[in-house]
Amino acid sequence: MTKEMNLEERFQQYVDAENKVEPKDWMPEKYRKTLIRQISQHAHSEVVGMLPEANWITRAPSLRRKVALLAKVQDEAGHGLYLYSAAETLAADRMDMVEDLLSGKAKYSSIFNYPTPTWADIGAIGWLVDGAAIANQVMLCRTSYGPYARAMVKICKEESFHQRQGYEITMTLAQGSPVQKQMAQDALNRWWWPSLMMFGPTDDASPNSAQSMKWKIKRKSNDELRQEFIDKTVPQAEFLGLTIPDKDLKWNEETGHYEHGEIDWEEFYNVIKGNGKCNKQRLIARNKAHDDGAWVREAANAYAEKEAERRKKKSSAA
Amino acid sequence: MTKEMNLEERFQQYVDAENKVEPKDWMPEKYRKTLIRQISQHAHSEVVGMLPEANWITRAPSLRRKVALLAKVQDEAGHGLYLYSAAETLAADRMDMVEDLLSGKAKYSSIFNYPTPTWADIGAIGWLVDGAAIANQVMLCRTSYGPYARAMVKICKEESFHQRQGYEITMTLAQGSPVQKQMAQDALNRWWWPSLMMFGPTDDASPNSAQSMKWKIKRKSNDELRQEFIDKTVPQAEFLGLTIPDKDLKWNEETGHYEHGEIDWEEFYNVIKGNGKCNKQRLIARNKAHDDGAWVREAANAYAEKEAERRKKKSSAA
Amino acid sequence: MQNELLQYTLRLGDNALILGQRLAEWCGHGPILEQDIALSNIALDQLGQARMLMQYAAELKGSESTEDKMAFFRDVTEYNNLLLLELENGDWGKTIARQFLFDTYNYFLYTELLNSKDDHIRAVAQKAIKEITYHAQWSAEWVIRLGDGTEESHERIQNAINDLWEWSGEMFTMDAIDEAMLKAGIGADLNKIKADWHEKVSMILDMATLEKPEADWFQSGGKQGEHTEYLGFLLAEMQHLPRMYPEASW
Amino acid sequence: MQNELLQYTLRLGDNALILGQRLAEWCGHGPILEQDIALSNIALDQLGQARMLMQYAAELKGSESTEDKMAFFRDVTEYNNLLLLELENGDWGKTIARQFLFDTYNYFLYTELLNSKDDHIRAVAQKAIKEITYHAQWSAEWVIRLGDGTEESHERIQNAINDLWEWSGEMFTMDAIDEAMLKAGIGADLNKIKADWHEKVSMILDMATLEKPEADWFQSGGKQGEHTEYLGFLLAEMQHLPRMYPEASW
Repeated sequence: MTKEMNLEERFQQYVDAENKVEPKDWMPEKYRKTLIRQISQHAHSEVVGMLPEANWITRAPSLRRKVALLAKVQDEAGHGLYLYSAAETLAADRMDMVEDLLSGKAKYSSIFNYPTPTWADIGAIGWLVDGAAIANQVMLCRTSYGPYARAMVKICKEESFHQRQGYEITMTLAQGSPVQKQMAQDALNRWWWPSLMMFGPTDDASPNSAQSMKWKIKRKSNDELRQEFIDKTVPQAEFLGLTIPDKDLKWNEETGHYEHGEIDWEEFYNVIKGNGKCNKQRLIARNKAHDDGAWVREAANAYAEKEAERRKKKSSAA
Repeated sequence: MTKEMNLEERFQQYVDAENKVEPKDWMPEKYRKTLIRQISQHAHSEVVGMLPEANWITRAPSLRRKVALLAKVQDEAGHGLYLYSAAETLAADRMDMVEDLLSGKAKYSSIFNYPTPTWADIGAIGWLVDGAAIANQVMLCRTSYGPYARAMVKICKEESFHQRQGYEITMTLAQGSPVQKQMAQDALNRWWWPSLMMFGPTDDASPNSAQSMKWKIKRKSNDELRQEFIDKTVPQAEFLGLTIPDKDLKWNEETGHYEHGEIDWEEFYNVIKGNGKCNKQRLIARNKAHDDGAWVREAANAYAEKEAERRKKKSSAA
Repeated sequence: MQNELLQYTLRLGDNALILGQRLAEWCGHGPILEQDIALSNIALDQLGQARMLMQYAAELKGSESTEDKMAFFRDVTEYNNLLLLELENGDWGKTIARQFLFDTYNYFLYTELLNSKDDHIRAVAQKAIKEITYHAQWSAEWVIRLGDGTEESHERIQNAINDLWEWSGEMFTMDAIDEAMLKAGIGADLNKIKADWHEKVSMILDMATLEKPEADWFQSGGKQGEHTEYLGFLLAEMQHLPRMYPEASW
Repeated sequence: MQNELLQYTLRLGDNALILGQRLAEWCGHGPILEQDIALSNIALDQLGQARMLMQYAAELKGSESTEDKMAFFRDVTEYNNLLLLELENGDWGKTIARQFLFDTYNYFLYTELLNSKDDHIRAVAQKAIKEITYHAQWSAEWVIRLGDGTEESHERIQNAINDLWEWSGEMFTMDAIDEAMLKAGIGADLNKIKADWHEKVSMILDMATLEKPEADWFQSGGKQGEHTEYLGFLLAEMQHLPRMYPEASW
């Protein structure tokens, strides 16, 4: 029994006892690797996730909506920052993580590869996409790694506010003119299935989620979370007089759950492979921002060094 | 009496007799220089003059207007081509002329340094700016230099069609809703004085126009042409129920002309000096088109050479 | 049937209108004056065809619709143009690559429509086929000129063809409306056209020393009103004036 | 007097709205995530001030006007923002240069407005002065960081300051409305502000190792509704939805 195994066992008991793992604690290398992958992917999703909603800030239909949407997208940038910092506590380097995103090596949540062609999509994203994200992330607030859990507590609070905003936009449209209601229905038609796909493949097809469950990084299975989301969201749609685009959707009295149709997993894997309408467009935009900003970052570093120089001289002269 | 003077005298008699000077005829170097400056400046004006009107092609308020405006701006590009070719018959090189425009060395008609912030400006430009241009250019159809005269005959025909289109747009607005009529009046307020400036400084302040008159490059003085334009245009405005923005405008029964207020020559020289709202914007746009197109021009030349190579090989092999 | 004919007509009209609008953006900004003029010509032809088709669509729709009501008062989800045509112009290479992929398609499509059983569509085809033939020739020549020009132009046109390839498949997608129109002898058989198109495109790409890309997936949805994020901005600009003063005549 | 107060309020409101709209275009596209957030903060402050001022303008106008009727249903010639603020963002240097020139002005302007005899304007000033003070500090720091950063950043920020200089003069132009508002103790004395502004700008440019440009002419007309060609495209995008469905509530 190598010392390594012994440590791993003690680590497992530590985690089983619902203790928080902190940056300077010992952790299995695979635990650290899994967390860096998950946290950086989550950070990338927040940053790329800004783009489909930022698409409507300049065209928001009222000043109130423009301010609320800009504030929301700014929050997402903030979430990205929290998460990159959390990953850095695991000795991940932010520039490397950003390079991996820009080169296409690192993944981000493929929901953001769908376009937002109408204002109603902003309502649908808040209501459905943030809704699914919250369902996925609430458990992360109790994840075993301390910095990630603390970041998630802040993020979840803001996400639920965003989610209410999205639902409120959809409600305003659904209770507005026939054209507005049609716009809301059309957005629901386009965002319903992709939101269900956000919970990932069915349990039987999710290889590494078992290990994450063991390490209490993940607390519930994909299908469980998805079912919770459906049960919560269908009544919300009915309340607005909107129809869920699933002919197999049926309330099951005994199970106390909605039965739903089969997810088109071919589309799911196709978008993950890079074939969504906006995969290329998103990375082009992030690469352009990065490249156009290179001279700014270099200037900021150069200036900081000069300032440090000047301070050293001043203090040594004093 | 040098041979040179003798030739110049015979040239003057030739021109006085209303004969056309052709590319291969002898001509005084100053005559050639004056013509190259004037024709290239005219060509540059046509090309830069595309931009203020092209500004509205994508926002034209009906498909008919969009097609008409696009066709008009395309005509102006064609005028530019005619004129560059006419200048080339005087051994001017097109690339040099274009470089001079792009570097700011060569001038173009400063009326195009005014912005077109509203659709009514498109009416005003057709009606007033093309109107003033025609008044200036009609005589050029009888200018002594053959290629320039022939180019101008074609250009004047198209310009008068453009002018009618512009007036018709203004009429539609003037006879439309109160908002549309106000839009037309507002455009008239902004374009009236700059159009009068298109005729150039008053006669007493126009140094080189005397020589041009002698060489029958120019047939009437600036003030004569301006007065003709005012006498023709004021009734057109009144017919539309629009007010000319000149409190000193008064019909003089004896002279049979309209008296008009003093032109703000400070603004005239200020815009010529480069201080109009769009001077920089216009040159930036033309330079961008030129720079972005460099690789295209290089490719076209490279391909043409390869084709010539292939044809030579084929013919020598035959 | 009337509604399918209206949708089919709008698809043809929206292709011409949206492409005409994109090409018109080049006016005054072309790489060489001669090509500024040439591209404006193609834009004028497309807009001319768009007007005829929008007039017919307005007729089919009735309720005093007009060509301008069709063009200026439909929202993103009611537009039916191919996604390929609403994409941004990019550089001259991207614009030429799109022209080539679409013009070649349009040539085979309108050749079929010459025999359409619908008088209006046939008339439009008869009027437009000469223009469309010239467009296909012009863009093929430019693809060859850029492909076999300089190293830089070869790279740019190859990248452009590669980037646009995933957007070309939609041209050949037959949906219920296409099937109905084909059955009625009004519309064209896009599968037949697909074969002709691939043959012509391969030939030209060879002459241009360019590779023909492979794609395992093609984007679609434009014909059914499901668009990219680009169309909304194009319409906001194009429709602004009539939307501001809907009662005004221009 | 009521009309002059309405115009004066709209000038302040349009400055905040148009600048807020331009800054919001950066959201998701900034050079570094931290600055994406910082610039969004400044945009949010500007838009917040715009809402208060548009609400007051709507009150002054009466006839059930609202902040959104003000913002989404005025055309180019009815907008009164400084031309400096409707210009395109350009690169980060151009955006920072504009912020610096305007924030410094806005700081001195709103410091004066703290003593405005109009309750609403004074209230807006009291609410905004903290934000505006921070903006002026933030942009001055960035001008120094870029001026004294690398050779490239020095050149870019110098070019940006040079290009924008001719557009800065309008900030200090007093017309009949400014005079009336000054006389009434409601508006600010732009000549006094001009002196303070030049002093502060010279100081910061020195610290940034940058030259202060000379200009023999300054552009103007925005305050009087005579705009550049940029504002029309900005409004077409910003106003599209409400113009499409004017009766709808959002």
